[in-house]
Amino acid sequence: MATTTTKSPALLVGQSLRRREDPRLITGTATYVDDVKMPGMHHACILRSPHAAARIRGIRTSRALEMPGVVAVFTGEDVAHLGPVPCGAALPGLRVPAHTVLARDRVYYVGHPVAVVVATDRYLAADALDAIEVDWEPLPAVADPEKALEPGSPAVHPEWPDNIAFTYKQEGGDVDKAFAEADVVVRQRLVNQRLIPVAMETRGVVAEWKPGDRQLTLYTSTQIPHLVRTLVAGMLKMPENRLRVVAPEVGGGFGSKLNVYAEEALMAFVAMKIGKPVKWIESRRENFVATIHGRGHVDYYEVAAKRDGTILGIKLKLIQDIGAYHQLLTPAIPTLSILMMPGLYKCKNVRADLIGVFTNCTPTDAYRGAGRPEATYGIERMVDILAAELQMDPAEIRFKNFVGSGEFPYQTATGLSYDSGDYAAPLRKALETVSYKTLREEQRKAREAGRLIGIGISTYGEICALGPSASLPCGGWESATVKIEPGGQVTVLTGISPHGQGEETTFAQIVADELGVSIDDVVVLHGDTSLVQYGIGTFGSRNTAIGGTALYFALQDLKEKLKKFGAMLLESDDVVWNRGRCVCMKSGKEVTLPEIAAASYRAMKLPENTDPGLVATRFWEPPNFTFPFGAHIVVTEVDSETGAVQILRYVAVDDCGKIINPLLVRGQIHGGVVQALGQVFYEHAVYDENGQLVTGELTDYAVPKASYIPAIESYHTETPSPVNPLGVKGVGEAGTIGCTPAAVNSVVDALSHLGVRHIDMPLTPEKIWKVIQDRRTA
Amino acid sequence: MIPDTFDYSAPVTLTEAIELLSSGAKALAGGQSLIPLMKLRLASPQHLVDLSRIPELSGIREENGVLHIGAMTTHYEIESSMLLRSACPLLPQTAGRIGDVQIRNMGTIGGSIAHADPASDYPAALLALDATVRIAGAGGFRTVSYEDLLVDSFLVALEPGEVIVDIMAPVDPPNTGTCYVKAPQAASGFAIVGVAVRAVKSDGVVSSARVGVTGLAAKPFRARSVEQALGGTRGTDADITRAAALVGDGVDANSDLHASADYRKHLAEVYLRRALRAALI
Amino acid sequence: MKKTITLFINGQRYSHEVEPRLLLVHYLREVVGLTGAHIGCETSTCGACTVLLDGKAVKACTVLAVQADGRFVTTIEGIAANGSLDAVQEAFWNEHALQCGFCTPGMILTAKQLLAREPNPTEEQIRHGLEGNLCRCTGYQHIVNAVQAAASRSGD
Amino acid sequence: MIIEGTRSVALEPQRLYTLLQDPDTLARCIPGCESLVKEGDQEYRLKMKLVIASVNGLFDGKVRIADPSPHESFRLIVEGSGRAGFVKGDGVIRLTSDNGAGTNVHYKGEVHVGGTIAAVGQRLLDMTAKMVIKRFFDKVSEEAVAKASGT
Repeated sequence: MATTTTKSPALLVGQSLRRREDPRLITGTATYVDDVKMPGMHHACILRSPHAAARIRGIRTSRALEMPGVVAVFTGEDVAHLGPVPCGAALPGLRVPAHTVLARDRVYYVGHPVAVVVATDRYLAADALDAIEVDWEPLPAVADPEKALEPGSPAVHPEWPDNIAFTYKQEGGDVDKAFAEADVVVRQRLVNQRLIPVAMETRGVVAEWKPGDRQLTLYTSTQIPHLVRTLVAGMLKMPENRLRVVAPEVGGGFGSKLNVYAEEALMAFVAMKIGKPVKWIESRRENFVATIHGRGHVDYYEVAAKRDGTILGIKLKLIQDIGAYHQLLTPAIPTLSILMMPGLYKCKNVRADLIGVFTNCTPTDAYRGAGRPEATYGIERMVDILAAELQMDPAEIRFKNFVGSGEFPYQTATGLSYDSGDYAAPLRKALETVSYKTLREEQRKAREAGRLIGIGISTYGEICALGPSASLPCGGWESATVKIEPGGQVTVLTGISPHGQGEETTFAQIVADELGVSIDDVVVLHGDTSLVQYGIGTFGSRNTAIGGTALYFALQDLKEKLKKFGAMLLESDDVVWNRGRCVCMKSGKEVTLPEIAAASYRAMKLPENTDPGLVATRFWEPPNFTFPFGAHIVVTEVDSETGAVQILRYVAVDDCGKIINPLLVRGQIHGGVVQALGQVFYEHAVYDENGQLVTGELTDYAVPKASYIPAIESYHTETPSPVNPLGVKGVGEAGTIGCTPAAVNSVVDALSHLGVRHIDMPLTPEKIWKVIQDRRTA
Repeated sequence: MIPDTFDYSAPVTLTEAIELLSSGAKALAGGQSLIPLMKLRLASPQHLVDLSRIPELSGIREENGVLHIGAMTTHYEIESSMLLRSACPLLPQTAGRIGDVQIRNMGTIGGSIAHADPASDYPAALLALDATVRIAGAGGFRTVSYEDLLVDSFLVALEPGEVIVDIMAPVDPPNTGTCYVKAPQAASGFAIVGVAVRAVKSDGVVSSARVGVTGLAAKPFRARSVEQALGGTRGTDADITRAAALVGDGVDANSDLHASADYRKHLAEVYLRRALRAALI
Repeated sequence: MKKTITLFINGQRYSHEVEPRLLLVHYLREVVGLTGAHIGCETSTCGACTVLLDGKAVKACTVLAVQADGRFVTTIEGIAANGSLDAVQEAFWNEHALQCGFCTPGMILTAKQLLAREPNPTEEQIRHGLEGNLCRCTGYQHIVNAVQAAASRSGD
Repeated sequence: MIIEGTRSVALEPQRLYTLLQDPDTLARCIPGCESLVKEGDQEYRLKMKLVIASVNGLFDGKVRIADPSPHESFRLIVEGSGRAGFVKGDGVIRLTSDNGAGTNVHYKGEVHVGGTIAAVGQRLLDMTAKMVIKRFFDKVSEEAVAKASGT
């Protein structure tokens, strides 16, 4: 549906352009928060609780204050007037604990901030941290969400002894009837373990207060500068236009920087208090406990089906580990899982019971995919378990249950309207790519020879382009301003806040095509609230589908205005816009965009009812989510002696709608898949029974290294979305969503002849070895 | 993450270094274990003596069939040494499995030995090679077998003021097969278990076999029962399987977050089989 | 107790009085003003701080500035000669081997050393050679492609 | 973390029991013990310096002996904290005669660790605990031998 006025081969949309962001990044000249330096800048270090639960009987700061270079130490009492760390999500009956910026009389998780030291130098601040004396009274803690629900378990928040943060139910169709009529019901407990996002850049904040202007500037490593501005201004009880938030270069987020953190308000407070700029850079150890974690689900699934494989109903009891507090979107994340319960299948009868549970752990929140990988993992594991029960081929059972390509828009049992799709197409392509039939034959032969080869399939759908405003507590629209400068160059101000996704390139591709300007004449700016009109930010694969669409409409507005000026200059009513020039259809005369731009700013003459200048701003509200989909196939071999898994082949076929830049889309898929392989094989935030995070550094928490993973083969089908004129759907989370069930299905498939039906992630060699041992002795 | 303050000296002679170390200073070799500990403030030495500028602690040479490896020789220098690759390939193979390339560029064999991490890689190889270690102190030099140097996890028989000068290993005789294999912990790369084998065959019979095991127990050890079981056999697959099964006997295996004691013992057996096959068959 | 050190960084001589505990990465970033080496962990795991010390890739967060006294340091800022990018930089750009860019300077320097030691590496050699550098964005695939591309380019 | 094991000590249960209740002996046997000062009935303040590799941990804590069942068993509760983190151990020590002149000492307890050592030292905890216990009993054995030969 994308409308362009020419079919010139020089169109950039669809081309694999290398990124325009890269020159500063590959030369080490980009500015991340820790690269911000200001005259008189001080450094802050934060004292954090080593206990998961404890009363603070007293804090002595006097020794720290006497240390060289130390200018201040602040504790909970000093910041008691600041508003709480916000929870943006609302659910009926939601219990929201008071989440103060610094702990006051009690701490609730390891890493809970207790005091802040400010010194002239970061080494001196670190020294002084050791000199703060806290009189702790350790209390019993609970780290496991299922244990937290048991009667008599320690109460995370004494006011709610049952540890229940909220309950939520959703039902569609007639589930009881579906189960009553079923030939077969399969049940399985599935765990989506707690993960640590590990953006390579930890968080950091630089705060600068200019008392003369009553103006505060926060440089913070965030995905959502405008929302940080609104919410931190609220915490500080400060007018929003006195606060400027800048997201400089951001070194990865994956949802962990889609948040408002205590330290952002805390550094603002410190800067105003000491009258000097202050910098806080999170250490990796802090990052492991003080930045949100992801996942943390325990799911109890039941799937009812007919003997022919038709899925009739799905029941889910979902236990979400909340951690000690709600962060910005914590309670909303598992509700996304519920929305996605039926996956790509036509099942109209679903019931979900969700319990959010407080634990003495770091809060969970959005992490790459945010609720959707968990849901896909659930349905895609269950479909495989069902197929095994019915002795059906896992591909066949999927084909049987897919929503048909003629059924769109498709209303799901959870109230969604799937926009467009051909769900069988990527699966067919993936099966062809791996030569599925031959591969099954090879698997059979290998098995006879004693080798354990597995073939795992997942077909996923996802909810992207978050989202219509009704679905998000912060609003779900996006904004763009396009300015054609007097010289004809184009400046774009986008409300999204990309940090690696590449919109400085893809948006420039769209601009170049729409306006017919050289891409070198386009500059895309973002991430500074004093420069850019309000925007929502970057998450939920929304940049191009929503931010790009806002840009697209702003460009249409400008094209209209360009035509008006063109008509005036050509003295004709019959003009068209043709890639960079306005052409008179009668005379064939034309004026170029720079000529029009000059005329519009000079404004000697103006078209009727037209203002000078060429600036357009659009705030675009999407009518629906987009629903990308795809199929991943993973071939693995399990070493029967050690339990180690080798991935022999990884094939991903993803449909993210129209593709603006194939090179960047592939990059997103690769990154997403490998992040998910981390969950499948390596990553697990392990707490001991006292709430100590025992995988507290990168030496114990393994993220994938280059040598751990194979090459990813990435292919696409392209089904445009009718939701936006660009036809794009989003690709940021696809890899993460499609991968986990495919990989686990593959390993389980390798062991299926031993009677193995399920193994929880992470699939460590020891776990697999034990399963094999148990099966062989059974 | 910032270390506590300390004094720093970088002597250029061994005598000077020994003098400083005798007065309670801590030796700094490549720093790849020590500096992270200092940054976490788990270690706070008051005085560091950087050994990197003492010429006689570096370099690899052969003398009368014995290889001498200076204590400050880096893992990379060992990994890439043409001399070692031909005369004692087990050492380059082992060095190449340590950490990552940056760590191998800085880390040194002497530092690694003195740190005595029970999951480090060298111990397995040095035990299999029957290596000896020359140590300098205020009273002069002494030489001990590597096995005797190892006291316990993170503990070696070095007195204050003593410095490891070099490590000595014999040149492989003809018909020697060696192999080091390990199961690395995915996050840190340390050995969950690591097994090194050095076996010599004459006339088709295993005349000597030495097996070093790291990561499995609190102290790396020689698997003598395995060695005995192999000696005199023809080193067939059956011989190997029988011998390797003995590796965990009587061993109080480590157990941690990353591997249980049972799994470690099992892995040691599997990896030992693989190492023996590579060395013997 | 401060020490005077002299380093040759990207071909220029620098001399400063520093505390022995000052880490090389902080010296480069905060004293010299070269912020291309990043700090991603404190356990010598992630490699974001990789620089070349006497031509060898090291993690500048696990080296004291005093240890580098008298030595040659190359940082990411120093590898583009006369305004033209180094072959590895160029390949990273062409192959989309970076997203957020935080690990990139360290990754490029490690890749440079890898190619210096092995001009025609296999994919496996590249993946093993980059074990000391974590990237959370790219899934490494495009990084591997970039190193291969740089290898074939310099082999021309 | 569960710590369990058995050691044999060459001293009969009655005398070993008395030895293990003696603060001076304990001060000599606890690895790195710098001071052990009586603070109450069966309760002592402990300062110890634990040196493992380059790690140099100073701990300040309490030792309490509870549920004494003379010559047979007692419960030992140890709590300590320092810059490296904190440790809490609670275990029962049982003495049984080996039917000769010696004793089989069986110990079983739980150790909880927090702070930096819990976050970054997981792979070392088990072996460190074993090492501390081993060193303790090695010293106890030495004391026992001295006691046995001294009479």
